[in-house]
Amino acid sequence: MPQIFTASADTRLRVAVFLLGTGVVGALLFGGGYVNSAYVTRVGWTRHQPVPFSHKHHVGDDGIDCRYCHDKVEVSSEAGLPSTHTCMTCHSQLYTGAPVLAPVRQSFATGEPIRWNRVAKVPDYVFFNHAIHISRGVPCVTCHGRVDQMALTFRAEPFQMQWCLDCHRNPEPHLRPPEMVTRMDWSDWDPDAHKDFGRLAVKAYGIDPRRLDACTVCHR
Amino acid sequence: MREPRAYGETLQELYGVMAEFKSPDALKQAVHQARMRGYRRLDAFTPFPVEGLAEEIGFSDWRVPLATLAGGAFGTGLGYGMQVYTNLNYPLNVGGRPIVALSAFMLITFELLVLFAVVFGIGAMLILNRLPRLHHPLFGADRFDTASLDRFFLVIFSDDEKFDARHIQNFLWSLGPERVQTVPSAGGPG
Amino acid sequence: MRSSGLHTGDADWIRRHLDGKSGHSFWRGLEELSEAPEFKRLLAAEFPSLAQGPMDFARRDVLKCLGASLVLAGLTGCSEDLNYSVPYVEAPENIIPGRPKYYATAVLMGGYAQPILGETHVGRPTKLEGNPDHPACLGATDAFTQAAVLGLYDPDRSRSLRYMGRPAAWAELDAMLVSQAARLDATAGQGFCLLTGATSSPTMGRQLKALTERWPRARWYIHEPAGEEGRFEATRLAFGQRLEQRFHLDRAEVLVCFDDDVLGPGPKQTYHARGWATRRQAAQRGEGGCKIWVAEPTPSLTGVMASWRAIVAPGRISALVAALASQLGVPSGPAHSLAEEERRWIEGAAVALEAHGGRGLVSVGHQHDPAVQALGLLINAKLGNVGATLTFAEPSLLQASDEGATLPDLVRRMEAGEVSSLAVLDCNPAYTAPADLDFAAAMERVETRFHAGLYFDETAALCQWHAPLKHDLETWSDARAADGLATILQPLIGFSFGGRSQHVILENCLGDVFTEDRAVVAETWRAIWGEPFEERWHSALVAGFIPGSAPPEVVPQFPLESAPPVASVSRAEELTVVVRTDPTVWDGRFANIAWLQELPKPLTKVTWDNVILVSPALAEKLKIETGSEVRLEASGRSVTGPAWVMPGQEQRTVTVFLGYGRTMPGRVMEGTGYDAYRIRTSRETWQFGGARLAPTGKKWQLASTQLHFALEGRDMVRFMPSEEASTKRSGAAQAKGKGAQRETIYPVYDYESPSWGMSIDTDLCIGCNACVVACVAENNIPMVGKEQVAKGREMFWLRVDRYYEGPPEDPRTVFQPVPCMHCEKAPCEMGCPVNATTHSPDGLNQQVYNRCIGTRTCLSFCPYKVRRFNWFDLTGNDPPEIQALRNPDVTVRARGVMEKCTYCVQRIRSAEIQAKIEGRAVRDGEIQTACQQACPTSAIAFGDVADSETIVSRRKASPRDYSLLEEVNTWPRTTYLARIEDETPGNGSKRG
Amino acid sequence: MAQDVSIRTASSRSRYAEITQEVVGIPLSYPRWRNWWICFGIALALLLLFFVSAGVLFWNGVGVWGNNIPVNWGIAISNYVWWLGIGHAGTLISAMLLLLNQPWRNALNRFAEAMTLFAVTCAGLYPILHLGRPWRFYWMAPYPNTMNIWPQFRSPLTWDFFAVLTYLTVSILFWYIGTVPDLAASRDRARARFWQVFYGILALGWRGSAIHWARWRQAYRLTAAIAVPLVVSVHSEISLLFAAGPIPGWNSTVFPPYFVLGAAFSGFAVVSMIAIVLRRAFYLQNLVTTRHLDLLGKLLLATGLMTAYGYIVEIYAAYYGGERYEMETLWDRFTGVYAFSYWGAIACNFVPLQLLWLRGARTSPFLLFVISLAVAVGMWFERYMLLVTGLYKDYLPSSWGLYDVSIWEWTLYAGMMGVFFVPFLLLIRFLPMISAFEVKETLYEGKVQHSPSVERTGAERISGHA
Repeated sequence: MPQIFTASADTRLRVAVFLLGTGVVGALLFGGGYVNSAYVTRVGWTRHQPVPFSHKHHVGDDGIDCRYCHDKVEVSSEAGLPSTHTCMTCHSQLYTGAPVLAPVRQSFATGEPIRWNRVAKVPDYVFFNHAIHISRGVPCVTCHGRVDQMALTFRAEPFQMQWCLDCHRNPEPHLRPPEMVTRMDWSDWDPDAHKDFGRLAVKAYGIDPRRLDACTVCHR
Repeated sequence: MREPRAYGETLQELYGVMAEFKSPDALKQAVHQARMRGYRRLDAFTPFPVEGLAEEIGFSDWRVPLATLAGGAFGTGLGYGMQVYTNLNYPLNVGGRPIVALSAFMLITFELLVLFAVVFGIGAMLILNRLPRLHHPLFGADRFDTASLDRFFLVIFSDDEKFDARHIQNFLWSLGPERVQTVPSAGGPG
Repeated sequence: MRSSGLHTGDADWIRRHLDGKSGHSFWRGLEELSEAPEFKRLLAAEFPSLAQGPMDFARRDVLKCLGASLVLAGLTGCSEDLNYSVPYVEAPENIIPGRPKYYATAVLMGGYAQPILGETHVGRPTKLEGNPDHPACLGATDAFTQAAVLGLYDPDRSRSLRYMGRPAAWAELDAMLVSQAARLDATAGQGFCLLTGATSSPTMGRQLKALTERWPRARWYIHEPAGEEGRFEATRLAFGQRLEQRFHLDRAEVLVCFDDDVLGPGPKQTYHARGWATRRQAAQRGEGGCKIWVAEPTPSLTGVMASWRAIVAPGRISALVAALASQLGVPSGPAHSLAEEERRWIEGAAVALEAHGGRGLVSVGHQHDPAVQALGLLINAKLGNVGATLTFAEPSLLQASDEGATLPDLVRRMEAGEVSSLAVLDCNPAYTAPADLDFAAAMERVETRFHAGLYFDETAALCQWHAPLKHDLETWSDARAADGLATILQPLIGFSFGGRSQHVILENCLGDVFTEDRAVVAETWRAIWGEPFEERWHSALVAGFIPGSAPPEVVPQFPLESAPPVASVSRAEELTVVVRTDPTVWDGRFANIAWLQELPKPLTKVTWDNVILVSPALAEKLKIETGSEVRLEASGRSVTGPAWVMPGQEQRTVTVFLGYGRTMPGRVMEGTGYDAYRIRTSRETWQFGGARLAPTGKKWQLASTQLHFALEGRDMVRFMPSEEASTKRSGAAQAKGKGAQRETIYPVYDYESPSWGMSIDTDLCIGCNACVVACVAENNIPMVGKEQVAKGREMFWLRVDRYYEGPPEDPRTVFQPVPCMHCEKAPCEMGCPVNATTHSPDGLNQQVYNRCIGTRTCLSFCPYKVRRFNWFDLTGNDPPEIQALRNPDVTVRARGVMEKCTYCVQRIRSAEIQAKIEGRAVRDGEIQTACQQACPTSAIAFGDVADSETIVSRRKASPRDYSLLEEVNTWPRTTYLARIEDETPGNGSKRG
Repeated sequence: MAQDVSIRTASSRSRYAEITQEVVGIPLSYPRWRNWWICFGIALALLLLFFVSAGVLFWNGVGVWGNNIPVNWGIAISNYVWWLGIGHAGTLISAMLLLLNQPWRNALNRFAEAMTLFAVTCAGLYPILHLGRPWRFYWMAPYPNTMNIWPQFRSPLTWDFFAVLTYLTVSILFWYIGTVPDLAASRDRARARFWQVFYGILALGWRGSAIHWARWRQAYRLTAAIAVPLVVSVHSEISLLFAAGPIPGWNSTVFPPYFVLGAAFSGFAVVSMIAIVLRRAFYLQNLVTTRHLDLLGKLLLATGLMTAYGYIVEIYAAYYGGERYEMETLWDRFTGVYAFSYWGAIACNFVPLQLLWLRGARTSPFLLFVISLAVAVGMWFERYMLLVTGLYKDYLPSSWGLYDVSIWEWTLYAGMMGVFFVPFLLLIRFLPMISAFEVKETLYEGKVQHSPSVERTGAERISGHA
């Protein structure tokens, strides 16, 4: 009786099985990588803005403190975006004719607010409070990155739950002197040298990591 | 036990010599005889499992049961380990139950034990049997399709050190088969 | 998961706006339309509710709020569709995005001010709390006040001025009013009539005085369908003086109520409940007694709390009062024969009252013959209660231009054609007028008909002119609270839905069209205070009331020795009908407020309908059951509605409730209940005999949130004799007792302080529902509608269970508020496969909506069934107004997730954060749950149970403390205090 | 036609061949086209109904069902238990009886196992369908994720998730390797190229080598040995879905065995029904003999009586425990709103069952079929009763409420029948539905006296039809 399958059939079958296997594994790996990719987390992606505002210029070069514009950050859950009025305090004097600032002047004139595209945002079921983080000495740079080096602002960290938890479970290394929270460059801060600071800060503030990863700390 | 290489250098090269029998008992008898004659590289083919036949051929292999055991052990470890790990990884107070709740974890541990035991066991069976194997010299052999119907075959492989096609054919004829034939390595056309 | 409503809401809002459309059309999205006025007018005629008047409010202001709220939206996280944020153009001084601001003001109820503290988020009021500094409420509220904020945002509210039903410009109205004013000046106001609801506003008083002085022949009428005019009649009868009676329940150790629901719903409920609770708590401590004696035909909240409730026909009240009077030596004409039960009750009450001279109080329902009420006053005088538990003062409510100025008189004059111009202000006679007055027909005879109100309602439909009124929370005004103290109302909202305030409308009628409400109100008080004005004005706004502004107390003389003899009217054969205001929609003014429509009535637990109460005996006789449609006839008029078999109802008494069956279009009120006004006459407003009841054979589908009322002999609600209750048990002993009940094979988690818990005192709960609405308002709880409620899918996180015990003719009724128990051994947590509900280190049973996949195992395993499930998408289609109302600190739940009471965790966390920033621990009482804060009787205590010094811990140490379903061993953190059984002398049966 | 010839010669040759022809001949030259298409058409219609119902459900939310509070689980869950219970019989028959060396099982095990596969599939679909957010069902699986949060392994639902998954996998493997030799037979009988390749690939190149047989037998028996405790564990865990809660009427230690026995009971009933139908449809009287029916009847009776015992123990336990809520729930089952389901269960499960004491009833296909049908219905009632009476009246009278099954729940249930029958029909159409080689084995070992084919054999009949 003749063979049903040619001699090569087995090879083909094996190849097929192999490809299938690799396909599945590959898909899993890809999925895993995808959710952590910058494409999803938006880390490092700048967004188009009505005014090409440069933190690099304002913070890095001019050395304006974050709180000059984000003035509610110490008292409110919201850092707050500066009002057009705030912009105009300087720009009624500086670059008064600059075309890039036209939207600001127009907003000031018409009362139409400027519509900024959001860079840093967490999902709506997450309740983040700036005031408490600032008062405990979690520096701006921890979440927002080196904005003083960002010509156009982009998200510096993946705002994922695990990323939040890392800090909430082990706050010590992330704490800094509260009066210096707006400082951008901490390269001179040697974690080992400042071990005690973190430990003492946690003790002084009565920060209890065991309570910090309870669900309702962020989800309400 | 390994079978000879399926594909020889030349078409003429033999895979083995095959005898066809009408009943399982005749086949058993034949196998017995062949073993007595000192043939070691042989195998029998039947439409259904025949008690003791494999033993006649000299089969004693406990790797499948061992694989099953291994699978069970693996599953147990994986199941329990996973549950302990995840609960320590994010310890949550669930209804005042302990973080590592031994009794509660047992059920999933058992399920995974079963799962992996079975998967390993059957996996081992297929691998050791070199399955799947779609193309095989025997499939080319005449009337071999009845091996799944009602005929019982004995094959002495060409890589038996005492292999001599002519002698073997004579010997096999002496066992009162329906017919005897040589099986070429490359099988039939196609 | 969807963002807290305001974000999405404001999202479309601002998006539309920034598409370059004009500001005033946000709310309804008219921006698709050409700006051409005639086109607008045309379209508005098609959809009147869409119409907007000319620019109602400064666009800039709105943008401020908007911008800010979007910033807030953004950083508390926002939904995917809101991907941008909009800052202020010019940041206002005092608004901090992300932090609520509180303003002291008041909302009005039956003319009285309900003092509140309004929580606003960047210009959007989201929650009303009682004003903690106000003596009348001490921070508590009733259900109506809690729901008032929804009234503000009601999408069905009238937003546009209309002439002949079509949108018009304010200028047109102004022109009309000015010319009319001129005409009236000529005739000294001949033929001009003004009709308003009851009001206690000093400003209103001043304006009306001005009006009557300028136009002596104009007349001002008051029509308050649910007003308690009878009480004033009584005082006039007793002392020839129209006086306000003020009950001081905090001093009344014995309270004898003759068909008078002092604790029941109404403008003074909070005030009375507060007082009673103070007394009751003192009694719990063993300081004096607190007993209530009630004789009433139909169950009331006061009756539920009574130590001894006698069920008597309405007609018997007069006889009983007379009997009590003679018992106490007050001459009261011929004695009436009493039934045995009645006699025992009277004797018991008499003994108790005499024993507590000056510490007792006798009150007679306002719906009874003034003579009878007067007799009640005499009894109080005799017992020396006057000046102690009962005081008198000049009425807070203004009085119409003269005695005869009642609605019937107005209608008569209208029919006689004596009224040429009628202005109806915040009053809806077309719906609420007694059935014997054909108001609609009378209106035909009036040339100029002008109506101003919150809605384009039944009356508006009869008028040529309709002007939208501002809501109490949008306007400047003033009013007096239950204790007479005046409050200045200020706008909570940073923008306006359009319309004008009553005061402005009045000024307009007087021909001044360029005024605005703040000025009018300020003028009043400047006149009263003189200079320096601004300081007092400011402090008054901050405090939320004006100290010492209450009308002076009056110590009346008692001219008459005995009240005029009162005949007991009781027709043996036919039924007596008693008319009651509805406990949730009142006289109908709240009919379009979903929170109140879906709110279960305290005693029937019915939602979305009013019912006709019949006694079990009568039901049996007429072969009717709960839900059968019945036809009630009296003096040629009839109403048809669903019967409700009411345990504890007097056999031959039938109770109907006002406020339903409205004909005005309103998407909430549509097709609910029957209209009881149609059987009410101007002579017998509150009760009348000679009624006949017959089943029509039809059935009504009623949606009740509680299908089983019997305690079934289970011990959910426990009772404890007063002597046991008062025995002090040491906290330690208590704890040991607990340990004994608490058995577990698991290692016990020890919860460090703070660790939250709640204690609910069933002995104080009067079932008023304030907590339930407060919970709804605080936690963005969606309403589901009648059908879903009938299916058992209501969403209330907190429910007030109501149980009966004993014979249906005369059962004992008990209330039990049931929130989540936050069990330490929670079965629900064990059941959840995805860790969506777990226990927090501070003892909360946490529900994480965004983790929940909706297996509903938690609910199956919950012995208390306090969890609620989003069967559909209940929030997605809410109009922008409703989204703007939402609390931004609470997630709006999506379809298919479980939700439940969180102990208001958002309040806990923000308080903790505040305390941390200030570097201190959270103080006891600093965190109040919404239900606790609203409760007028302080029945709910919340706090740190790990600290034995907190109020809640001390409550839990009481011998009355018990856990619901102890035997299930779930270790609840919400525990209850048993109700105290008073031993009532002369009454065989013990009563809670 | 060629294959007729081959069959004729085969059948004239030996009994072995005959058996193979009878079994393999069915998929190779299908005898019952019209009937099959009718059944398949109906099944497809039902399947469509399933997709419609599921669509409506996903579009609107669980609210389209009658579920409410307190009865927040409806027949979705009781059907889940019911289907899974049915599934267990397949495994039990083939695995347990194999271990017990009951060769007569060989005529039944193949389609019994197939039945298991699809019943379990139906069961597995229900928990997902009933979720509030079904698109998130995978959160039940432990996988590394950016939320750093895992499933909750103390929950009976998580146990079920793993149990059903394992059970499905094991059943598939067990069924498949049990089928391979017959697939090889089909391959060798097939003449059309397509079918040769089709069966060829499925058969994995099985050649019947003695060595292969030896290893195959090791694996097969081991799997069987493990499958039996698996069945027990799976349905015990299902029972814990109820018993783990503190709800009166659920929280009972008798539940696990009670559920397992009930499962076997309903399962055997369904197996008998299928057996009877198939032997009638394909003239397999001499493979599925009256003796098989007799034995199935006995099994049914036995498991039925054990289930009945469970009922009694439940009553006893409630009263012995004397816990008031338990007793009230029990009493409510007898007399309450849903008493119909309790008495329905009793009536359908145990009354007709008593007929099985008589051999006549056991061997009469018609009677056995009717009784089995009754049992299947009765067990549905039982699941429904256990679920609803537990929920609708628990502790607090204030939260009591009734539950009415909505139309969409019924349509979904009907649709599930489609989900079950479509693949099942395809299977009996295209794969050997009886384990021919095992029948031959037993024939050879002479363990079972095979009914000598009277007049014409099934094979000849079949060929006659082809």
